[in-house]
Amino acid sequence: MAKIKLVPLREAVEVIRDGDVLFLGSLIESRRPMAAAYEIVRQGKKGLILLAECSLAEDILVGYGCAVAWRGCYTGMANFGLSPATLRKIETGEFIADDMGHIDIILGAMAAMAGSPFVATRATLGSDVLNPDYSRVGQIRKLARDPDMIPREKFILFEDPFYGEGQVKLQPAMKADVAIIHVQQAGEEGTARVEGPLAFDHYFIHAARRVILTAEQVVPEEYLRRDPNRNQIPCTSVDMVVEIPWGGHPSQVQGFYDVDMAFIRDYVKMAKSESGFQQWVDEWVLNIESHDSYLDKLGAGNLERLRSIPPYGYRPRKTCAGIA
Amino acid sequence: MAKIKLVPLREAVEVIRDGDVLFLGSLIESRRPMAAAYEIVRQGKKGLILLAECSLAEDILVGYGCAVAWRGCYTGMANFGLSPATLRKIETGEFIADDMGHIDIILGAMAAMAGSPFVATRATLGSDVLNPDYSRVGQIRKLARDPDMIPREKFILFEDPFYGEGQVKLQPAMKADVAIIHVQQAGEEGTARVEGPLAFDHYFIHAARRVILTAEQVVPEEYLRRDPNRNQIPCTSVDMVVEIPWGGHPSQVQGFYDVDMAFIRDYVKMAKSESGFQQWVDEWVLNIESHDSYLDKLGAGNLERLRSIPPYGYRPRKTCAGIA
Amino acid sequence: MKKSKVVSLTEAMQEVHDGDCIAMGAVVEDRRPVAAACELIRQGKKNLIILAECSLSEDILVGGGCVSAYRGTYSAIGAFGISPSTKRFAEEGKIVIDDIGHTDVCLGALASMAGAPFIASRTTLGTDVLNPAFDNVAKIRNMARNPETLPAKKYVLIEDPFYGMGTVQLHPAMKFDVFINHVQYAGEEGTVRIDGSLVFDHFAVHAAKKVIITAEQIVPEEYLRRDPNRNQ
Amino acid sequence: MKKSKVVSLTEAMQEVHDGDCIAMGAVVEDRRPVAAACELIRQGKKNLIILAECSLSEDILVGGGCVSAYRGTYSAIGAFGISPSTKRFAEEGKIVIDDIGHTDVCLGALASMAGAPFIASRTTLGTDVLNPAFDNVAKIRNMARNPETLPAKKYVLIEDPFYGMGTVQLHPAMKFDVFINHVQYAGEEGTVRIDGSLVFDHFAVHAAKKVIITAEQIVPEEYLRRDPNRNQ
Repeated sequence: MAKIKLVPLREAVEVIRDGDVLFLGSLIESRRPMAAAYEIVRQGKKGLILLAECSLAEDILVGYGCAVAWRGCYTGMANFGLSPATLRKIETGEFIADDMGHIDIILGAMAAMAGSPFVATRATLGSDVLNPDYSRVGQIRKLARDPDMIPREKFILFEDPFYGEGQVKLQPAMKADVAIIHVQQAGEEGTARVEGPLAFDHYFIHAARRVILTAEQVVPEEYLRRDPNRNQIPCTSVDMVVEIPWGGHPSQVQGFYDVDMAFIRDYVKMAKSESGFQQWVDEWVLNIESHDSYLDKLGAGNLERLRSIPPYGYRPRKTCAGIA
Repeated sequence: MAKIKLVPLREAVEVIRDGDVLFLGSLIESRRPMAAAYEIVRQGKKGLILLAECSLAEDILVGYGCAVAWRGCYTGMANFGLSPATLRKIETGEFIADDMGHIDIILGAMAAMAGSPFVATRATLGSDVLNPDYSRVGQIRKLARDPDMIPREKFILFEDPFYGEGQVKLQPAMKADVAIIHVQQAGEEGTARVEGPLAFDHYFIHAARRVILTAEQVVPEEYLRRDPNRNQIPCTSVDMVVEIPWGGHPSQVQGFYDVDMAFIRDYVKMAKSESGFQQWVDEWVLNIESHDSYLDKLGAGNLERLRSIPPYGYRPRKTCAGIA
Repeated sequence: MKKSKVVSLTEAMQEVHDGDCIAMGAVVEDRRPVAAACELIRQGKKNLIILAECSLSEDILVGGGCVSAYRGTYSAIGAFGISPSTKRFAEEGKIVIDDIGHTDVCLGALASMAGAPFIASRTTLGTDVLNPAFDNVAKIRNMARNPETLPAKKYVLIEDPFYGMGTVQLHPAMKFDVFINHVQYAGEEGTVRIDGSLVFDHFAVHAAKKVIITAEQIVPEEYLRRDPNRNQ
Repeated sequence: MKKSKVVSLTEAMQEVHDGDCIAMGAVVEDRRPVAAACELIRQGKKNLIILAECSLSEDILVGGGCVSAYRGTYSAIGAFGISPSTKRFAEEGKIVIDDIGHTDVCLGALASMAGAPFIASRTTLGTDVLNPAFDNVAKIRNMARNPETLPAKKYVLIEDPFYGMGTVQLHPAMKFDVFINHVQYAGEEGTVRIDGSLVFDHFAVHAAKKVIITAEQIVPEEYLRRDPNRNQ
């Protein structure tokens, strides 16, 4: 029987437990679950271990002290520079970073999706990813609520028995307690339609014990199922669906709205210092009563200026005469 | 309650009575109800009065003697030249032509759609359309099964009482006993989706007592009604729906197939003489057992070479390397 | 050459002159050019003659004191009842009203689109639309900046010469100085894509001297033209 | 520079060499490259090694005498029963068969797509897939034109060093010399739009040295690229 999975944001975020391994969907400043990240801050989660990248959404969790560690490969915010809070907290030793190769994340998620404990690769051989001095797996494993979500070894070298590739690296599966993915459209049972790059989302939904979707629009399941070739997330892998328009702001959500450049620039400037971050998080997260208040503070007119137009799916900054 | 209007072609064409005023949908060699025209020939209809134009589909009815008269404004087949059988039969006096302005057809159909007996215009003033020597309305009225489908006068001149336009022409409504329209998709209750030019079809469906749709595909009504802005023909105006793939061949049906140039060229050549026409009609209409036999005779491979491709909706004759 | 027709709302409404005969697109509380109505009030327009209907966006104009007359067929706002300002102004004698039939509007716009000065029907025969006591056309015509936008007579009765329908009414074409239409998508050259009911908009755009489109989004013309069957 | 990759079916099938390891796209009787299979028979290919499955299009190849071995997981044609030629040839000892699990095919193609030589799982542990008596990999490897396309071993068992899953099986990547895939739409540069189930095609196209697409329609690349989320 069909199961309606719609819940309010608060309820969805409440399933995250301190010490969970958490994956936040998509990349950098595209389709990020920002409203969910704000709610994690408001609920004061602690001890989270982040996966994959430490960019816009993750940096806020790091800055507020919700996250203690991270396993992944990117701590930047594209042309806005390095993730400011992450940089600070790594430097002060408050935050543990276990660097992996980009391909390791993908292979790890793929293995987890396939139910494999590991997969073999030669991709990072010869790089510092294999330097035992930089491995933090043992440390992070101890911080995890469920240590078995973190592999016992960062990698193992092994002789390829099948194709004579010589020494290969066994890359362990990358598992998450909770994955939160922000999508354009989700059905009430969890089928989702993503527009634009999928990033690793279609792997991580199968690599996480619990999957929460936050969606710009909740649309009838039946509508999405009419055209299955446009859907990427099957309802069978989804536990909760939260409808939250502009829930990806200030990131871009293709077909809905563009990056809020000014907002991110302001965040990056503020988050460079502890006091600046605190001021920012007070203003934009803690003292915000509801998502409606967040949107009102941004202003409906300002939001409309971010609205995507067809056929681009984004907001052209320079275009034919008259399109402002 | 929903009424299923699907019937076989034979049954649909049987509702046409000798002496009926008949409108065949769309224009020249685009989306013509060719299979229906062939069936009219096979059923040996007599005394039909044609409306609007006398092109590809109509010329066959004229050539075989199904039609005795025509009221409209175009007797050509675009770059294939004048409609060959029509030309012959007008010259021999076997076929009566009542020439109107192009705008008169549109205004006449529009008035009929609106339930108006006439509409005013200055569009053909000063042209030979008003020459009483060329009016055949009286004659045609006598030929019609129901004389009241043909106006008592071709036009009336009248002083505009509203806007001071001076003398205007009262253009009578153009009514049909039966309209047959070939469309891309129709639902089982008669809602239809036309792609490409509508020509006058959206007027004439309201100007005819009986409307027959022949459709490339019968699709679920429910599917068409999900997106009403793409539909042009409401089921409430439709009496019968016939599914007949390639039912517009050799004309073009946008999104399905292109004009069969060779076929039309051959028809035009043959139909220039009475004996040639008879030979053609024997080969392609009378001695054809079924629509399947017609398609088999054309050959599946040949038909595929006419198939439209996206995004054009037609078959580009010259295009990027490799598209044959 | 391709020309961008995109302007600000202020600029667009400056094209409306005091005393113009205007109509507003769509119907009742669906796809109405309300922002345009508000801008007309801000610009202090006077003596506008409203054609077709007097519903949500028109009633705001009436209440704003921009309107001196109305020729049309409907002066309510759906489930919300009679258009309140219109009712008040009518009762106080501040606007002149010339009631016509719903069909008069449709047929009038249809005729206008076709360039026909009038079209015949029997639909309002026997109704008070034909009552000379209620005929305010001449009065309104005198108020118009361009009197020739309005017909010299409300209607004419003649015998149908073609189909023996007996006495028919000649409905004059309904013309507009300005037609303001609110749509979902417009290209920078003015191609429009409407979602949902068209109402009379596809007739009315051909019945006006000036057509002003207000759009939710301006999108590339080229995008709209890729799929002409979706445009109107 | 953009390059049109459109060729005739004859030309395309000339790229398949005797002794190649090939796989055919989609599954069972859905979207199968049957015209390609018929052309391979006409060209008299010999000793092909079929990977993945031996269903409708593969069975025709087997019956046509083009196939000497098969490594895969399914040799039937849905509701039509066991693939008839494959059954006959297997019983007569004319083809060598190496049975693997369904998951072996999926995981093998996934590993191959990722450039990984193998991937671990426990899914076929305890089945006859691991029975050395049925292991024909070495035999088939010797028949291949490119033996290195096939793994040196069918599988290896080791202890999971990361998550304490105990003994796991290492599944070798599944590689193809040629992958032939039939699709609804292809652009002239090879972008493909599939409607309906993808099966493993989106893995397999990255697992083959050569990929040949047969398409119902060739459409402009530019058209497909307008809507990348519909392409695979």
